[in-house]
Amino acid sequence: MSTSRTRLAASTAAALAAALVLSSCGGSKSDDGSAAAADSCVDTSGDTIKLGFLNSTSGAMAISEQTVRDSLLLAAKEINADGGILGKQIEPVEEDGASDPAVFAEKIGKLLTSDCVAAVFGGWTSASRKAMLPVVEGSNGLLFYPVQYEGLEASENIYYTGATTNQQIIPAMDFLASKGVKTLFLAGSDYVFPRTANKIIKQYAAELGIEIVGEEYVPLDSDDWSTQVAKIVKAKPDFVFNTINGSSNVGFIKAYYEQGLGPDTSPIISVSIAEEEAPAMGKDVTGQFAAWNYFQSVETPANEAFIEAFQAEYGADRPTSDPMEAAYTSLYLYKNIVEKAESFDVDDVNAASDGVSFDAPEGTVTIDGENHHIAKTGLIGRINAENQFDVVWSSEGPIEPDPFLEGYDWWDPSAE
Amino acid sequence: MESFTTPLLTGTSTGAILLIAALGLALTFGQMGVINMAHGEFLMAGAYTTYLTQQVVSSADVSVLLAIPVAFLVAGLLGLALEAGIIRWMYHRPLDTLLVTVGVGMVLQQLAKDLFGAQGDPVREPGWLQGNLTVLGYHWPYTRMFTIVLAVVALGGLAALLKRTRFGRQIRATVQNRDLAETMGISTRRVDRITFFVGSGLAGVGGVAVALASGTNPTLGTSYIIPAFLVVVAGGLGQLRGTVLAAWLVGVVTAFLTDWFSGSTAQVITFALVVVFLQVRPQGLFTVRTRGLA
Amino acid sequence: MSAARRTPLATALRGWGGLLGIALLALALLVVAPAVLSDFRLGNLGKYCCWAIAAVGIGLAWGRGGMLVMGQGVFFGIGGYAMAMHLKLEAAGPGNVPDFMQLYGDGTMPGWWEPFRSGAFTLVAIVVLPALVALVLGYAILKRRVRGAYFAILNQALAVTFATLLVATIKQTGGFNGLNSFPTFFGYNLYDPVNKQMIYSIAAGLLIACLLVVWHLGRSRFGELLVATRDAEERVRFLGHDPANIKLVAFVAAAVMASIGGAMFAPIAGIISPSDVNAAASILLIAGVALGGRASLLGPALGAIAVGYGQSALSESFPNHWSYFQGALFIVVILLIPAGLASLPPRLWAALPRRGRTRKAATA
Amino acid sequence: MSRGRDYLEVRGLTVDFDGFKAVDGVDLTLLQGRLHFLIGPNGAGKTTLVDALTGLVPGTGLARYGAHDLLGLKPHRIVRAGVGRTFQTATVFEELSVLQNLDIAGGVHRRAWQLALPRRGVPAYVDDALDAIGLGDLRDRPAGVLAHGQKQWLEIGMLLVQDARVMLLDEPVAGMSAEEREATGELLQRIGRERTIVVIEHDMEFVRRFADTVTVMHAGRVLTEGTVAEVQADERVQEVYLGRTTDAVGVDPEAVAAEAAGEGA
Repeated sequence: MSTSRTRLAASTAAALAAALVLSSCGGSKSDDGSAAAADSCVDTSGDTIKLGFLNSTSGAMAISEQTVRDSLLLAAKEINADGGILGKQIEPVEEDGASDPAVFAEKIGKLLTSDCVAAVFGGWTSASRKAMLPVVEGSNGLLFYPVQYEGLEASENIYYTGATTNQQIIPAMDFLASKGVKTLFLAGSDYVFPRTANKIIKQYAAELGIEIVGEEYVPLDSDDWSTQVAKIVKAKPDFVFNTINGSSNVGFIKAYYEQGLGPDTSPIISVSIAEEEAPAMGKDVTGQFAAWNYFQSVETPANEAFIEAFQAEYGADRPTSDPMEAAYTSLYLYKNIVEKAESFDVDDVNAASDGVSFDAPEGTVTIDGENHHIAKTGLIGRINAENQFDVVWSSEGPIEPDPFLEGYDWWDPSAE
Repeated sequence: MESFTTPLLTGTSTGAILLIAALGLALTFGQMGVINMAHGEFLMAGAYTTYLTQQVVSSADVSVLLAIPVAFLVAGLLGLALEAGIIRWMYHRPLDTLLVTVGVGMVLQQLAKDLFGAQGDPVREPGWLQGNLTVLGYHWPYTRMFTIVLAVVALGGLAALLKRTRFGRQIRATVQNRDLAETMGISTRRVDRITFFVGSGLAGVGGVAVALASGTNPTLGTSYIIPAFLVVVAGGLGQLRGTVLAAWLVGVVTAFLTDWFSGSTAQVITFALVVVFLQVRPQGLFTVRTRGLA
Repeated sequence: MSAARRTPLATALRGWGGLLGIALLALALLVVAPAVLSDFRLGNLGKYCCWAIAAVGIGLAWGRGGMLVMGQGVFFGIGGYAMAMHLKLEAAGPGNVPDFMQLYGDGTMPGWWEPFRSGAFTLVAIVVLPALVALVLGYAILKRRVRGAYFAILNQALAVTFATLLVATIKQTGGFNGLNSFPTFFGYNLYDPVNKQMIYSIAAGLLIACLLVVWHLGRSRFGELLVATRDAEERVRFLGHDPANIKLVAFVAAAVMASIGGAMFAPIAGIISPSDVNAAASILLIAGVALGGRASLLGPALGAIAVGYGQSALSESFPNHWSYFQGALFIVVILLIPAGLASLPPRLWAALPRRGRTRKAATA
Repeated sequence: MSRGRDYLEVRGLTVDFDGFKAVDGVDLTLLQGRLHFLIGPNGAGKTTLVDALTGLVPGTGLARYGAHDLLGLKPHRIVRAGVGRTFQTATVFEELSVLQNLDIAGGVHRRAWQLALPRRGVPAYVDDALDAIGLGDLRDRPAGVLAHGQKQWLEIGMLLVQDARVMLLDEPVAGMSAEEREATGELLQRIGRERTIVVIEHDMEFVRRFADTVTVMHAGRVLTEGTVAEVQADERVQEVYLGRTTDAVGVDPEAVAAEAAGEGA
């Protein structure tokens, strides 16, 4: 009897294997890699339109991404109060990316194919965007991504409303050159954005005649910077270019001041410390610099209105920062494109997007229909005693986005 | 010379924090066989206690000193609650304790996020710790030297407790033979509780050192727990000497590797070194009992 | 002596019962689910199946072998990255290098990527690579009689180290972003719903296959020996077996299953990154196994599916509280029902007052 | 295999625990076909001697069995060489049935790959062992429910299945009733004809009834060796158990207590 049982197991396994082979044969092999996307399921018949807000409200990134969610909800509320998009009220569908790229990929799939939203707004880390990219392309959806990033990307299905490298990194370098900086030290977290940014910085520095006197990375979650800062002390650079991410900054700033450095010896220029982060450094960081496209201190009527509305909604102590402003702007840009296209259809939106502009808090921004980035002004701010940024330098007007740095002849992507 | 002194000194102060974290573990794990994965979160609790003390007592000069006993108490009480609420039901299931405390750690971490935000909060160092001492070309911050002092005090206190006090003798008796200790009139339940209190409290003290070195954040425990366990494992059980040496070595070796290569590479190589070390010297890693093979 | 006569029958039934359970699961996953679930939900279920495959291995190593494998993310990652590398190279086309190497590096490809152009090599590597790593590592650790907590800690340290290594090797592995954007899977267009369903079926089928393997091992002498090693390792030594070898086999088997799970995860999730393979991901796998019942046949798989589903569903309704749920799950399950949910039905069954049984016993 | 050809030879066996010599230069020759008893007061080194012979603690000297020096082998190799042991507290696999316990001990009869196969039927060597230990009726019971004495028998049965030519038994009758002791003794005599059996024992009654040879150990050394009568007559033995009658040689309070408990049960 036991023999027959084993045979049965064997035959079950064989049957399963056969089923697997059959199911594989059931797959359809298409000739090329072009997207065989399902037809859009977006419902535009009613008087509301569904939009997906996909930000991490849990996990390590929640603190940053929640501020973006807040701005998006504010923008949606304002637009709805003003009559909606093409007369339709925005119906936000909120999802949590849980600070995990795989979850972002899963959730944007849900938003686009299951909830049938017309567009998705969100993402923060490059990892989350890279994870969403194939999904949004595969289902021919739309994603508005509101954070400065490392560039070298342009998807038909993504609009990038944060800065690309030639709108943040390169202006920062121009600013350093204008200050007569001769030596520069690079400190970053060990991941894609700092590595890519530093690759650009090194090539542009060679062009500008700035000498790179050191380049150090620590793992993303590491707080201990003492060894690396000792190298900065030894190198005595004119400036430190800081591409460190998130809470690692606290350990870095701490070690930097403790080992006797300061804005009068080797000042820091950061690309990830904004209004939100500056007071959380544990040290008085007055006099240090940051490169962004928006500061709370920017003086435009639109910014005044934005800050007032935001603080009325969420509290007078809440600062506004660049990614928040970029997210807020992204929803208005979407409204403007849709109203120009008079359609929510992705292909119609893409056809209409070139040249659409919006009077954003940071100033007027305009979409480049070619690469789906927006023209932005580069700003350098200096931290004051109130942890606000005094704008000390600005690019000459908005900079056209150039994610692949094609307009910069010193750029050699294949060089180290 | 600088290329030698810098990693040596930074490594020593990193090793000091590691040592305080590992001392508590050596006590709860080494003496009681309980693997408390929430130990890292007790460290985090100590760090936040430092932050909160500073909110109440605004003078950083005083508040940090005040934070040391308070952090010891807070983390110790957390440990006591953990022991009384969960662990005491599970002494016969050490591996399961590990998992339960992983769960406790997750809850504590999320709690810290909800209470204090995920971003982390700054801790100012007292005026008397501002500045640095230049040793052979390295500007050694006083805060970093302070962690070493703290480690030495914690070590000395623990050693004195174990070797000189009646309670220390009770702990050792309980560890060596629980049944016999009980027949000798020692309340092993009480010994367990106090051991856990002290071990967890030490994590709180470690938290003060961490807060001074890099501020607070809800996940800071996770970056210390594994290295601290590796220190206890490599140091050998029930051996304070081994723990001290292992903590210092892990700190210094990591610092040198970081100096030569990068932080990430250093982590990888340090782990490999510990595994290789265990191949060469697995002593203390296993006990073989005879007569009743249970 | 009715007990003596009845027990072999019960044992036989248990054997059949296991098979029946697997058959029911196969029916649910391969027939019912594709019929009733939307493409999106089916894709999610496919992801859970990948975790379940790894969980089945954990059930073997931990539930039956007593080795708390807290670093299975490493093997999940080996399989996942091996598959992802192949898919990246497939997307790049013959002679080309993956896009991210051009973006982040100097456009040259490390030599060890080259063999993964071959689909056959990749499939072999998905099985052989984790087996080799587990063999070397397991041999080093287990032969030194490192066990219990030490084993668990070293395993978790390994997962931490592995993730650190991945994050730090941006030009070789994509770093923190991991590998993503796979348009095709062995020539099949991954955007086509038909092909998505096919890949789901393969993952579900592999899960069933792994369950059959564990079912078989559970009935084999090896299965008995493994459980015996868990309960009394030294005693097994005095039966003339080296417990390290027995555990090594289970460890390697678990590693291979985790790798297979990872290999299917990459095309289904569309991404594999360090956060899918680090210590936290490894612990999530353990959570599923603990919930379902570590030593039971179907428990680990069902538990992993449940945890995966719970994470999706709960994070939809209570975004901030998933961590609490996960933590509470560990505490409640391990403390109160250490044998997992699988142990509840038999216990309830036993608790029920049943007249029939008593009468039978009385007449026996 | 003819009687008396097989033997275990121990020469100068020493076990050193950080300077404390638990076993100190022991010489023994253990012949097949006899029941050897190892007696001595607590701490005499009896169990440590067995531990050393079975690879549980490291020892120096020589322990030759057939072509092997046991001291250089790992525990499972020693078992494979034909030397098996039991422990003071019976260690059977409580969740497995009696039959499974016996079967699991049959590793020596199988190649490694055969482990991957499920059991089919009952192998002859398991059946034989089951008969020998008289637990045939309980073969499908979980070993956990067995009485203390039955567990000891099961352990002896497992040694039979694993084909142990040398059996080292650590107090196999402790806690047994008089009838059980008798049955155990007879069992040992039966299976001992073709094997080398060494029993560590405190119960002198049992020793007198069944021992062919008695070795008395004291403080890690062999005090004397011989028949029961010879040993009892030895003055040094009486000295070791000072203050007790020869009748009570080797009976220590712990064993008395255990005995009382066993008989009371």
